Amino acid sequence: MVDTIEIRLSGFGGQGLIMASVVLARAASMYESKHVVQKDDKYKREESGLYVVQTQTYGSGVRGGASRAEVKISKKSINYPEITTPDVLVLMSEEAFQKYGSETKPSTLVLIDPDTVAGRPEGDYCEIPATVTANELGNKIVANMVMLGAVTAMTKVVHPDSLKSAMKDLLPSETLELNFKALEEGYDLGKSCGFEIKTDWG
Amino acid sequence: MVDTIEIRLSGFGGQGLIMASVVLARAASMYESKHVVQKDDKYKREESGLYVVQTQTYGSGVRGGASRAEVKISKKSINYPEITTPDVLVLMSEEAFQKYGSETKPSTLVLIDPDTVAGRPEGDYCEIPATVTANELGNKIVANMVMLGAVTAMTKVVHPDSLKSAMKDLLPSETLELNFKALEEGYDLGKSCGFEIKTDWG
Amino acid sequence: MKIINKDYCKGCQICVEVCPKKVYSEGTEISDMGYLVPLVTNYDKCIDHNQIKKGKKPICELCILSCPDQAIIDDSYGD
Amino acid sequence: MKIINKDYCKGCQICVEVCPKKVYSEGTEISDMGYLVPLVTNYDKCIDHNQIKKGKKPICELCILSCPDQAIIDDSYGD
Amino acid sequence: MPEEEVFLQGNEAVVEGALRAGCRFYAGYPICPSTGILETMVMRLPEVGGTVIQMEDEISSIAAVIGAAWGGAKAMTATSGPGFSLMQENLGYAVITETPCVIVDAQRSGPSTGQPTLPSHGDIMQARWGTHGSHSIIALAPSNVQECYDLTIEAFNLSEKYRTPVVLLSDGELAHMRERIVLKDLPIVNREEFPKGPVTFPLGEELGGVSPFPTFGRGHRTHVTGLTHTIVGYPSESIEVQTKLLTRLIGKISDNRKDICKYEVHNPKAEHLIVAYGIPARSAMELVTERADIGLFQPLTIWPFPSKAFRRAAEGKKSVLVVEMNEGHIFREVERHACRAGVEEIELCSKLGGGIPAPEEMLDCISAMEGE
Amino acid sequence: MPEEEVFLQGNEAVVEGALRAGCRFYAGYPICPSTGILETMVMRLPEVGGTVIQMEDEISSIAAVIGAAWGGAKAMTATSGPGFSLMQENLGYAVITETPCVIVDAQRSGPSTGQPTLPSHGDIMQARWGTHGSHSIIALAPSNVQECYDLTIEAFNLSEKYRTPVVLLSDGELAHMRERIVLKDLPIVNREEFPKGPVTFPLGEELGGVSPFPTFGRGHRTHVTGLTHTIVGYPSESIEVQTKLLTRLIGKISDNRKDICKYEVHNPKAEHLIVAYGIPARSAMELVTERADIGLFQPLTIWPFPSKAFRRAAEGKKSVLVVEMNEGHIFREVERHACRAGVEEIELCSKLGGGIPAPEEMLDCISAMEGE
Amino acid sequence: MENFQIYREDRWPHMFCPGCGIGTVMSCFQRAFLNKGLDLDRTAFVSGIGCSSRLAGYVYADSLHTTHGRALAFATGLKLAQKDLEVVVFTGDGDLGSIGGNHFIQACRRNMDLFVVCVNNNNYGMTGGQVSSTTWHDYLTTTTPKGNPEYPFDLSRVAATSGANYVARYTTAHPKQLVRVIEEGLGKKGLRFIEAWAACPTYYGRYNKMASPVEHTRWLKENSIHIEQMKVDGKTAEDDIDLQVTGKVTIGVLRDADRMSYLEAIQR
Amino acid sequence: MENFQIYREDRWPHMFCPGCGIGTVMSCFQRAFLNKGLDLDRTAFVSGIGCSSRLAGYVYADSLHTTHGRALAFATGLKLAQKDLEVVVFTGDGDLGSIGGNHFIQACRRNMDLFVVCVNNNNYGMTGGQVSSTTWHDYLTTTTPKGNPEYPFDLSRVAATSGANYVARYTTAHPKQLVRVIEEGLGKKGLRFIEAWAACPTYYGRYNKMASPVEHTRWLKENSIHIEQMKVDGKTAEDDIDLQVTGKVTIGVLRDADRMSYLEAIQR
Ligand SMILES: Cc1ncc(C[n+]2csc(CCOP(=O)(O)OP(=O)(O)O)c2C)c(N)n1
Ligand SMILES: Cc1ncc(C[n+]2csc(CCOP(=O)(O)OP(=O)(O)O)c2C)c(N)n1
Ligand code: SF4
Ligand code: SF4
Ligand code: SF4
Ligand code: SF4
Ligand code: SF4
Ligand code: SF4
Ligand SMILES: [Mg+2]
Ligand SMILES: [Mg+2]
Repeated sequence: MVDTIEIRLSGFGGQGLIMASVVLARAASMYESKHVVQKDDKYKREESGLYVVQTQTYGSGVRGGASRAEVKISKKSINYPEITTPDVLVLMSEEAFQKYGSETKPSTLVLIDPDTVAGRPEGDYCEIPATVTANELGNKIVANMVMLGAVTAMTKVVHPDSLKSAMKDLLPSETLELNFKALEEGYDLGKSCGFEIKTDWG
Repeated sequence: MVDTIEIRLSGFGGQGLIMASVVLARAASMYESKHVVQKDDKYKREESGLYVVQTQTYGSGVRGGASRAEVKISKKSINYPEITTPDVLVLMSEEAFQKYGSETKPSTLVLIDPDTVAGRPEGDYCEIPATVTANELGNKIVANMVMLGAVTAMTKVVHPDSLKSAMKDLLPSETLELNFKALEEGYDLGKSCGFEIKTDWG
Repeated sequence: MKIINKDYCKGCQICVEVCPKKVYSEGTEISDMGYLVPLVTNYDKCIDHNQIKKGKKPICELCILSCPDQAIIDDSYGD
Repeated sequence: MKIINKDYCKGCQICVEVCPKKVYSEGTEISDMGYLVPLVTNYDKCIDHNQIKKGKKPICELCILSCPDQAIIDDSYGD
Repeated sequence: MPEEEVFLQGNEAVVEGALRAGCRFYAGYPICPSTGILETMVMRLPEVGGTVIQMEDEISSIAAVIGAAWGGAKAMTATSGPGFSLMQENLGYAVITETPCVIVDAQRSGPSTGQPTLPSHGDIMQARWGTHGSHSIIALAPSNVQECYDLTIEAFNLSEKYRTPVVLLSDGELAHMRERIVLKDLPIVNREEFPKGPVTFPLGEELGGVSPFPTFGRGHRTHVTGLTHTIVGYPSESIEVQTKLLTRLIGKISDNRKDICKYEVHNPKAEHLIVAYGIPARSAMELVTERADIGLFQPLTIWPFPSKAFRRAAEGKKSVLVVEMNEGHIFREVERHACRAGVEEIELCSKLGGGIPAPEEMLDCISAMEGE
Repeated sequence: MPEEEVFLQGNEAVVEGALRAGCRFYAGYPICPSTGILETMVMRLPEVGGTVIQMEDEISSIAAVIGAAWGGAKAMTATSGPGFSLMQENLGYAVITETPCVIVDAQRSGPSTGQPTLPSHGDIMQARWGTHGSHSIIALAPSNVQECYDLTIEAFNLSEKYRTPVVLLSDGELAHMRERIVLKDLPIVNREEFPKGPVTFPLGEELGGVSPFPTFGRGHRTHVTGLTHTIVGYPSESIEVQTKLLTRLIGKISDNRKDICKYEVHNPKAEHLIVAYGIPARSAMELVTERADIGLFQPLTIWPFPSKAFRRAAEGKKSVLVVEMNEGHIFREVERHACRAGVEEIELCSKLGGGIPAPEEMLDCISAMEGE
Repeated sequence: MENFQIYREDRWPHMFCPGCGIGTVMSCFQRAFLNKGLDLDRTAFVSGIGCSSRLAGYVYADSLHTTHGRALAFATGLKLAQKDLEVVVFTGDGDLGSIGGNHFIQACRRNMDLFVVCVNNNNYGMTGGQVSSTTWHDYLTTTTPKGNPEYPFDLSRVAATSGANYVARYTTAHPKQLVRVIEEGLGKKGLRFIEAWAACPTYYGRYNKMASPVEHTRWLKENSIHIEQMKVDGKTAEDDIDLQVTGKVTIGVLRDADRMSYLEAIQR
Repeated sequence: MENFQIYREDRWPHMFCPGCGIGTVMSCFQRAFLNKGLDLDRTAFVSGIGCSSRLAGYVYADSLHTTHGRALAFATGLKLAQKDLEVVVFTGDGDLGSIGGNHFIQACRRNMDLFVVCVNNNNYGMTGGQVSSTTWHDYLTTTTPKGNPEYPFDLSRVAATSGANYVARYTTAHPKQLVRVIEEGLGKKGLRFIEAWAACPTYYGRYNKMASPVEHTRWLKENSIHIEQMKVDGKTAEDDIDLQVTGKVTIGVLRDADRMSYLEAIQR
């Protein structure tokens, strides 16, 4: 049982990992029971909400290069915003694997898209064929949501309905159906993987 | 006997007072016996030279407005460069008189061009008809040198030959004769005035 | 009458130059500001003077428009 | 032969577009960088190929000049 | 306005703060990591009747903002390092003409082009001293997305109250970080209009050195100039006028420190005191919540530095550690005040290069200090 | 070159110093009171085979200077307050690209347009902190015409030795003041050329962080960029590379304080110590020559501040008085160092507005301090 | 007609040198402004830095005397914040054409609704007569003691090429024409650019053998040629890029277009 | 012919997006440079900031990647310090035509001996697709979500009006013509300006219905018209100030003059 969960999504630009992280963060932040806002007494309602910080790295100029997004979710107020070694690590490109593949701890849940990553980490990991699944659903663009579904299944960090609410806020409505489908497929893939992390709110 | 003499020339732009001050300063600095340079041991030769600082005020943009130039000459190294109450005050415009006429001490030698200044100071002063004299010599532009001659006669702060050397450095050669003439006329006017300041080198 | 304000005129002589009727002349006296202020010597030749006399609008005004110091006025305007 | 360097090509398909002889086709395989690299399918139609064959200088080169990634070379040049 | 809970990036929170504060004009030029403010403004400002223009550079952006302020608008621009450097001349113009406006500097890793996408706090001293000539300035530094919102409103309020440009010092991390915040219904200071008619009575003699604002187009017939000017606004070359003007301009900020300076103190009784602002203050909080012997002084107002409050907080401390994402900007202020307050150990924990100091790094600094 | 005795204005002395130091390129834009440097350069530089260009503004002036430096010339520009503000972005570029060049700021009374013809020292902190991002800089402040000459040569020498921009902080009084000086035959540091061939070995690993200079057009095939770059000059987005680069760039200045810092101490045993630079140091000298109980610490190198030397000079003093023609720029440095040196009374004697503090005013400050 | 209907007589005599052409531009502007019947309370004046930019401070109206070269940028913000205010910019060849060149062409490109009067005296008067972007080739200034190696801008053509709606040029030797084009321009939308060549006898005149205001004014007259006359002579406007082909500067209305102005575009 | 005769292959693949027109300009420039037989050791490359300005860093020669908008000013200093060095400037429409507009027109006015290649992709690629001074009227960018209210510069005409000796414009859909004018320009003195319209499919393309490199390149081809053709159609170059009359951008050699260059002038 952890009271803070740190999730890193990495791959290349165009895979929509930043969007996935925003969906997740927004879901956790806005749609999970009571909400909290940091660092202000009047607004501190610790009851049962979640604290969330979402960050990302940009490369300058170069499109299609490495892309990384991070979400930190906690029952406690989050101060230091960066992730050191993630609890969940999603790898969607070989470059990401080379860069972040070893920045793990024994308990880190590693999710790999087997079709876009050649290498494999030393410890345990779980293969989520996100790109292939997305392709089968009709557009590889939704691989990000497949991954997100898998992450949710394995961590229960948010309820899938929260994710869907967040998606409704963020994605063009005509793409929602496909994205929901991808999420669900991912959820199933994640469940079938066997690994999990238990948060104290999940 | 003073060991430092402070001279202020004031009038309006175009009268050449800055040039007069530069001629005087250059003469004192470069053509009076041994020379000294400030603040550097290797070059400190106190023997018998003079220290000189020349400063001036600029108005921004406006031409023909008030003009002021100052020369400080001393046997001692000059630190503070500004003049507070001058030992010699030359007034060549009414505006200058209004502005600086009262910034004197009892010993201040005040030289007034009677044709360009209407007012008169409370204490002693000496009228030097510089503009008229210059006009008579052929060009009112040399009124500045008439004044300079007068100042030199009354203070002996530099030898007239030093002034001439400086003028050779600074003025177009075709104007030298006229300027020398003006200087000499001024010298005579100054002598006839009766006032004087004795410097300990003069 | 064209009047030159001695407190404003800087003696540039542009009025003397531009007037097609030579209404102004160089002047002789130095003003308090130290400038040679022109004189209005031929006002009766002034085009606008004659216009106004005829009850018509001024049509020349070259001197007034050209004077850089707003120093020239014609006090018969607006009569 | 025109050769597309898979390490440089970013699959923009401009070569496919510009070649007047349709020497290139869209390609099928994704490179390591993740791009769809075109195939050289009609090299014998290539204008410059025929020029060089005739011992003449290349005159087309549209593909080489257009490729934004310096990914196309013709290894028969300079023979 | 009703409060609202939202999930935003720092850049977006700045925009929402600005809108609530009454900002109705924005001029800017794209530059990482501040670009999001421009791009969000372009969508949001017209919705409330405001005007946005992308200018040809940063010099003209701040110029347009100052122009708009004289046109009566609450106005703002945002930029990052290189653009902030270009704004310095006109920032000084805003100071001497007492033009209320807000400038956001989302700091990136410099000097020069540096690393456009990485955060740093290398512009802290520049915000205070970047323009030429003696002057004062107000600068605020948020440490989270909520403060991006809160302090933007505060920046507008202070700029109106003191008729002065206010700088908000955010950074590349805050700019893009997303957090959940409340769009609070905070008090808004509105511009006080100069009494009807031409500007005749002394400027700046009212309200402790701050005069009401003679908005253009309302018959005040004000002359505004970056030259030294008298109390009716005319240029002057008198030393006396300049001395008076500068004394008032500097005084209206420094004499009102008490009103202007916001800061937070945590674990006031701890023997070690960390001084940190912006993101590093968050890392420090991580320590402070765990260790009773470590306290935190977090200035939200960076300039003027809350010196009195800090001296109070520093008194009796065994050590003071300044944690900064630069080579020691606020450290210099802290050192002189801490020393005057009697503290003997005053050290800098500096993170150069676009990273964020982790709590562990701060601990290392404390250990190093203790080990000395 | 033979020595020569001449009677010059401060601006002219700067030009003569530059020529003797080997300056062969000058780009500038007119602005009071620095204009005389441009106007003198236009006459003098072509006589020695150099090139002068009046650019379209100050941004392009410093840019051209940096470009010329890469073309192999010793190069310089001069400006005053508003122009110096505009140069800040490219000043930072010179810092990160390690371009030797000299920038003269003949300070006038600001902020903004202020009083263009009056002197002040309002740009002291700007010289240090005016550009964005963490960095270091060297700045020198002459107090008389001889020093205008001497320190201009020193500025070129330091810029070549440390491959860094050096700022000469003159002012409106010095610019136009005439004094007799000696055009001394001082040692000149010439640029060390990078070994023949392409830039392959680490930049800046030689000579304590300073690498020889790979002049353009000589086959080095160097890539020079204002982006954070690796030791061979290629852009890098790595935090580690940035940390290393900044540590070296800042270190090459601050670690060489001993070599870089020039200062003078007068009446070292006096119980009161005045700290002054530029023109006020002359006023202070007036007191020092008359009163044995008053000493003077005059930094000729303003940045880096000669902190060690100052702490030595300050130890055991009853009081330290900083005299400045601004609101207290160097005062902040002095306060922290004097306090650390154990001095209890540290006060500022500030002259705002374009005047020069008279010796009597300094005495008043001392009396006020004693009276407290 | 009173002389001080739009100027601050309490600041008279003004700071300009004897015979300075800026003063003539002032007279002409006042006349046009009054003819047009505009309201001083609803007009704001913006300027940069330079002798000519000091003009704004003499108008008895709201005026913003800003930083060197940036007047158009300040004016843009002011106009956009108060869209029904008439905004007039006074500037000089140095302010507008040298340091401010970019704001100049961008404002023209945007066709920003501003009325711009540039006093072009072919040098920097304020700082003592240095070369400017409009100094004639081979002419003398304090920074071109051997003659200007550069060629001047034709500011009006730059404005036209950049997109300004209305562009006209005359000299202070053509005061009535100046009044006319100022009046005409004040009635239009978008960017209206009036280039007024003027004497700076103190510097440009003194260094180039026209030291007296009268000589300088004569030079202006003799060295200008009306655009219609050029057509008669068979020259096109392009010829005067470097004032070499005709040796004279073209005067007249050089562009009078009706492109959508910036305000129109954002208010569609 | 080898592809990497002037470029740093150790930095390949370069940073530009798939289908980015900058890459095509690179190819064309290399070809022209080699045709001309210039010496890399005696050529220096200067650029500002932007995707297109990154080009300088890929040339295996001395290169100065400077600050945003200032490339021409840096290049001016470099050229004057080493007068026999060939100095080539790479820049973008934002770098040159927006923030750098003043240095652009001044360098043209001076006819400074520089060879300038501007990659005009009609927007700011580097910062994510904002409006630039060359974005077409009513086109979409991240900062003109309702269409650009402003009108674009015709950079080449601005260069010509300002005084540049040689001015030519083509698009990346005209690679061979680009090679030809680059080669031609490299052989001349004074300021030579090559404007190369290029695709930025990632932003300008994506926002304006030409998201693929191929579509964007087609757009370039379809929206350009040769200056000779314009004459045939009876249009003058002036018509394309706002791309409204012709609806297309003029390509071809727009000016080929032989005015004294800056170096010639100061070395007289
Ligand atoms: C940033 C900056 N650079 C330089 C100056 C100095 N300066 C003041 S006015 C001026 C030139 C003005 O020329 P112009 O606009 O032609 O006006 P004029 O005086 O000729 O009427 C210059 C360079 C300044 N004030 N600010
Ligand atoms: C002073 C400054 N302002 C803004 C920026 C941010 N910036 C970097 S590149 C760029 C635009 C570049 O546009 P362009 O020259 O057209 O190049 P492109 O990326 O389109 O090729 C901007 C605004 C900067 N680096 N410096
Ligand atoms: S034009 Fe005006 S200022 Fe000039 S002389 Fe005539 S009245 Fe005097
Ligand atoms: S109105 Fe005309 S005619 Fe009359 S004085 Fe003036 S210029 Fe001469
Ligand atoms: S043009 Fe070049 S990069 Fe594009 S698909 Fe063809 S080979 Fe690949
Ligand atoms: S050279 Fe021409 S014909 Fe041959 S492949 Fe390339 S584009 Fe096609
Ligand atoms: S210096 Fe020239 S522009 Fe300035 S006021 Fe004098 S004449 Fe006019
Ligand atoms: S963002 Fe545009 S200009 Fe930049 S590399 Fe990508 S396609 Fe090219
Ligand atoms: Mg001018
Ligand atoms: Mg572009």
